[in-house]
Amino acid sequence: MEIVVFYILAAVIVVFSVLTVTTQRILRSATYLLFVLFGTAGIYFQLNYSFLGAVQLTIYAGGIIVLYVFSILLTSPDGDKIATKLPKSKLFAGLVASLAGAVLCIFITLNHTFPVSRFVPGEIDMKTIGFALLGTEKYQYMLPFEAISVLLLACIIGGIMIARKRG
Amino acid sequence: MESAVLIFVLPMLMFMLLGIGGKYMTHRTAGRLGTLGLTVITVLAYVTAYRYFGAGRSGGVWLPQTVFHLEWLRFTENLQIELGILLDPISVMMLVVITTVSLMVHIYSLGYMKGERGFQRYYAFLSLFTFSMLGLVVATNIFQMYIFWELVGVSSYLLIGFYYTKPAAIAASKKAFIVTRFADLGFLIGILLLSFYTQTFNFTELMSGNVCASASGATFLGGSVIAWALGLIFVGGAGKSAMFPLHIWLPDAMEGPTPVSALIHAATMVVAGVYLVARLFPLYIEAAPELLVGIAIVGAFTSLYAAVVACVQTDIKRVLAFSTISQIGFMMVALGVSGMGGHAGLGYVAGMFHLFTHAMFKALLFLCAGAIIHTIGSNEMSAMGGLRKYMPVTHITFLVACLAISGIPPFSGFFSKDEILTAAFLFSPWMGVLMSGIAGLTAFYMFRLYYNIFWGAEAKREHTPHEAPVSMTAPLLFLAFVTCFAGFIPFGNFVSSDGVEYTIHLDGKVALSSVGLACVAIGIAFRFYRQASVLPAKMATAFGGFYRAALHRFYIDNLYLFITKRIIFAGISQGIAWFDRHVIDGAMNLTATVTQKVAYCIRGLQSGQIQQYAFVFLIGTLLIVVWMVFL
Amino acid sequence: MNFLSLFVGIPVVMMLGLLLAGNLKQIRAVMVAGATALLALAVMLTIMYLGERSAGNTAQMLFRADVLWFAPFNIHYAVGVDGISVVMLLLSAVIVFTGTFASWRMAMQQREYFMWFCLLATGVFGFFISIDLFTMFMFYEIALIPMYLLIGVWGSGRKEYAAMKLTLMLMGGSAFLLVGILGIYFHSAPAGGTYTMNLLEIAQYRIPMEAQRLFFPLTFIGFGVLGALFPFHTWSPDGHASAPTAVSMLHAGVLMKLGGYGCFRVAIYLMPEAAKELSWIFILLTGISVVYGAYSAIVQKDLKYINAYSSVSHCGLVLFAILMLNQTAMTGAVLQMLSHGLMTALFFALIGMIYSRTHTRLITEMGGLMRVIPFLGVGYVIAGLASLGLPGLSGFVAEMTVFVGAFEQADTFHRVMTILAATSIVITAVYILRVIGKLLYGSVVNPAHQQLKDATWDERLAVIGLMLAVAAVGLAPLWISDMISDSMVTVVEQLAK
Amino acid sequence: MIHMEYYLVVSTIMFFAGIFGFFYRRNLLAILISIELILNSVDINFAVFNRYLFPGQLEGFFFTLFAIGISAAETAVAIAIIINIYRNIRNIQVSKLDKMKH
Repeated sequence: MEIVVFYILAAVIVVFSVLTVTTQRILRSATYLLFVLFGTAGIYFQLNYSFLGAVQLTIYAGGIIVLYVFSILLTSPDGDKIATKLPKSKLFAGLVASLAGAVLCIFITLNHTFPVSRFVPGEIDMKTIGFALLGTEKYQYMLPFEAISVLLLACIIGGIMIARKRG
Repeated sequence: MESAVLIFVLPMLMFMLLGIGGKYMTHRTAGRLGTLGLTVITVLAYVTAYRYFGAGRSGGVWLPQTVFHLEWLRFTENLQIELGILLDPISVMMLVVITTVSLMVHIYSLGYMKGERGFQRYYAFLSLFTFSMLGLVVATNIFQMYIFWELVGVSSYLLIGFYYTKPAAIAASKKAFIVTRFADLGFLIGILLLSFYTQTFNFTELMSGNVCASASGATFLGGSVIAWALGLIFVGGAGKSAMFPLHIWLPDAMEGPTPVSALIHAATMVVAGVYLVARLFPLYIEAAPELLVGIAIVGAFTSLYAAVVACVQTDIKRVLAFSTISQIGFMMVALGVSGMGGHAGLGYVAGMFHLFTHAMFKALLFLCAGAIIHTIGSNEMSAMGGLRKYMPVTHITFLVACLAISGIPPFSGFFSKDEILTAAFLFSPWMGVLMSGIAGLTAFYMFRLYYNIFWGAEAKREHTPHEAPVSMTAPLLFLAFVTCFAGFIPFGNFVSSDGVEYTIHLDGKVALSSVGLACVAIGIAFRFYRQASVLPAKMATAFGGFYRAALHRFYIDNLYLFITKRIIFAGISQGIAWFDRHVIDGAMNLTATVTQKVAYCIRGLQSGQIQQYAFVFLIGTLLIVVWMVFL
Repeated sequence: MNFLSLFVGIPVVMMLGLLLAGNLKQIRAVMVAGATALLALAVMLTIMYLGERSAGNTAQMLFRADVLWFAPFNIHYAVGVDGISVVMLLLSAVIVFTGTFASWRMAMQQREYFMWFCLLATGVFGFFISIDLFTMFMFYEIALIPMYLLIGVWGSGRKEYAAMKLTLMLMGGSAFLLVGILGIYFHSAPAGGTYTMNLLEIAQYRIPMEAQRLFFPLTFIGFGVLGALFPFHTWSPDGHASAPTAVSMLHAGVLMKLGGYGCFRVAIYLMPEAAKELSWIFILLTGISVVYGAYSAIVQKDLKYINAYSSVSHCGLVLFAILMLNQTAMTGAVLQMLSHGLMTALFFALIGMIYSRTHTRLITEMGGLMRVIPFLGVGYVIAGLASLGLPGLSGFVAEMTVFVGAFEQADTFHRVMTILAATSIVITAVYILRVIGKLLYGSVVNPAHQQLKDATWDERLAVIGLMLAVAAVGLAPLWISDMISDSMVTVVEQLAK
Repeated sequence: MIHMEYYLVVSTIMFFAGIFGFFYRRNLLAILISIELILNSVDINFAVFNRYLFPGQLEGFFFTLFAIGISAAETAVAIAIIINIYRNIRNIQVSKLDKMKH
């Protein structure tokens, strides 16, 4: 069962990833990205990281994609259509480089002997997550948490500053 | 004797006063102040002369006295420039000459320059000149002489260019300065050489006799270094004294106000070269007697050349200018043919004597010319003629000066010129004959001038000429008086090559022949120019090419123009400037351009396209990975 | 802190003052106060220096102070002066003072202009008081950088090009220099002690000959670029032509002297053996400089170009004299630096003033100015006469000392080069008189020039100040020449080792 | 039993799809989308490694969590910039963005 689910997820992710970057229309691209993100969320659920999956769904699928769609609609209804076409050579070079990279990476991954790996199921409960997030000891993440909150704040302000209309 | 310091300092103060304060003075005040100052200086000079010669000889000779000295600049332990006052017979004589002529010019200028723009400036420059010239003659050392040598050069420059809106005056002043400056380069190098081998600048030490011994070993191209140095120093003197071929500036210098020509370019500054040779005379005799022969030859040639050219010029000031060159040539010959002491030293005495008398009668001639130009308003002979009726005083004084320069007794020129001729005959009969001939030419061109101005046909004039005001005629009369009687001064008593008294004897044969020659020359001039006559024109056509060449001063000026304009300016300077802009600077710019070009070429790598960077990054990473994993 | 540091301190304080100044009036007040203070300080230093010397203090450098500021490389803020630096400081102070007045009517951004000006002054003064190689180099750089902005922003004509060219060439020079200085530093303790940057300490040791052979040319060229050494002089005509008046003054008057002073203080003093061995190359180059600059100046049409080439010629003479390696010639070199500094500053000041009236610097477009602006005309004539070496003005003293010194080298090569260099005095006369004749004499060429106004009070102040300095050096040179000459003894001893 | 490598292969493909997009696309938003892909694939790797290799610990988990947060922030700012650019030059093709170069 799990295997089947995994293959489905994997197929979704791979197909839509490729489609995301190859489609000519930017809106479709965003939509395919959404599917990839859903697939990723699915993988998190499969790994028993339900919280992570939920976050993935809400923030990515819910927040970021909406942001994309809006900005796409705001900026260029025509999307990529009027985009200058790349010379064939560059396209080819990019393709070859990426494929070579992928092949190399996969090759290494498959050939590498990892330490004993086994799937240990079990959810992490919210309490653990909460404590880890707001604790200050070893393996607890108060400081990054705060740093990220500051970063977010800065981004909010920065985003407003940059995007607002100048009088 | 300490009053001599004042002679030195007062003109400087006058210069400062008139130069800075002149703007706030009226013409009258400035002129009178200047003249008054110079009167005081003249009196002081006379007093100094009286006291110096009044003190008598010691040990049979006039001892040089250094009455004042001040260390001005120290180069090394031995070589230092001092500013000082050295009194000896020739410097005292020069003091008298300079102050006298300068005073006459100051007075004369009150009338001549009246109403001119820049009157105060004129007097300031005159003071500067007087200061420099006095400083030059009383110099205790050769470097002081050089300093004041340069200063007289610059005051001459300023005075020639006094009418600074007149292009000819600007060009003339520039020419005068640059030509003499070129000669001064020789002077400077000569000084440097001399001082390097003798380790002294001081005249007294230079004359002391052990100098040549100390430098006898050093030779250069076959001549001793001292001889070379003295030769170079003579180049400086030749430049200032307008010896051929450095004479070209003097005729042009006549663009300055006429009193200036009288003071600087006839009486005082131009004889500085003669004075320089006289000052170093013992050294010349001792170290390079063969050089003196050279000086004599240069002097004789210059004298001949200038006399010939003077015969055909039509601008009266130019005639006088060439006459000056010719007369200075006489003085150089006199020094060149002279030996040391006794009768052999006659040339020295004669040269100095001629310097003295020439200063007086040539200044007189120029001042007369000034009076004439003042009333006629032109320098050309053709605008004159028949002036004797209108300008009696000028006429008489001019005649006196003409007789003097022609060597007619009893005027002063006769005595001095006669001695020069005697000395020349003593040296070599050829030289004597040549110089006598030139003396005859002198008489001819002077009387040509005289008859053309005061006799001959009257030119058409808009208003009748009139006699000059008293301020101008008084100096004329005074100088004429001196010219009449200066010949009777027992000159050898005061100035002689070794300081021992020398009594001048007239050599009957020489005197007779020279006077005869002069009379003949005057006669020819009388026949040619007394009345309008076709003879001069006939002569001119008869001599054809020679006449034209003489009229154009034998094309020496053109040659110089060619060398400076075509070769130095257009060739060398333009060439170097072009080279600098295009080759040197071009090389620098080329470096910059190449850098820029290379930058443009490799700029493609820094396209600013993040995707390109990422691509390169990926390739790089892959390569590294491949290398690490597989190799 | 000893009082020499005031030379660096006062300009810094001036910069602060300028920052606080509210309007043009206050800016001027700050500048005048500061410049006067500097001048007074320089005069006071001179008097104190002479006092110390006559009191029998024979130390090589007086008023020393030493603070370690960068231990890893043993870099000290070490200051001290001898007669040569005193003369240079005096020169700089006079020029900063007069330069302030010459830029009195600067049209725009006065505050920034004067701030850069002060920074430049800081560098210059710092350079002359330093006796630590690195500190010296640092001040040298401080003096160079403001040049770029001063020319690039406040200049005229092809100012960007000129500023860039000047800065790049001088920076190129400093690159050589830095290598040279580091080279000296790493050979400053042959016996294996601690390395030092202190000039006096380095002079105690003998830098190995191989190192000298390598680093002497580097250092000499490095400083020589600033001293307009042929063929690295081409920044000078363009730079001067584009720079604003006071900057030209300061640049030609003081900055170019940094080159000569550096050549002398670092290259010759620290590496005497190589100097003796290699001097002929540079004598050849400087000899060319002297004559070449003069000939180039003859045919130029732009007043500033004429002066720039004249500077090439005169500064060439400075380096030439230094390379003669004897006391008299080197004294002459310092005198020539002083003299050239003063008279060229006077020249540039006058050219600036004339330019601000006629709006042209081409002599073909001007003429007869003497009648219209007599004060500036007379000033120009005096500057010209000083430049062609008229006795009684500074140029003569310097040139004569140089030539007498150069004649002490009795071999044919030196003789020939000296005579060649001496011919420049004739050529100088040619171009100076040509300019005077065309520019000032004659009748007024451009009718619009009839209405020109003569100098204003601030301009008069600047011009008279410089004229007095030129005349003072020219009339009473003995004390100044003695002061230099005395300090030269140590160098001569170093050379004799 | 699903092997860890399976996940890794999937994420690798996703990663290189992202990279390819990054090279290939000329639209700023598309490039941003490609970056999201890359980030996602890395997130997966973190989670997978955490789960399979270090089950007792939470580093990978939290890293993923923070990465999601930061990518959200980054996207927000980037989109703000893109919109601003669009406002100024009416285009968001990278080839047109060369104003600052000159």
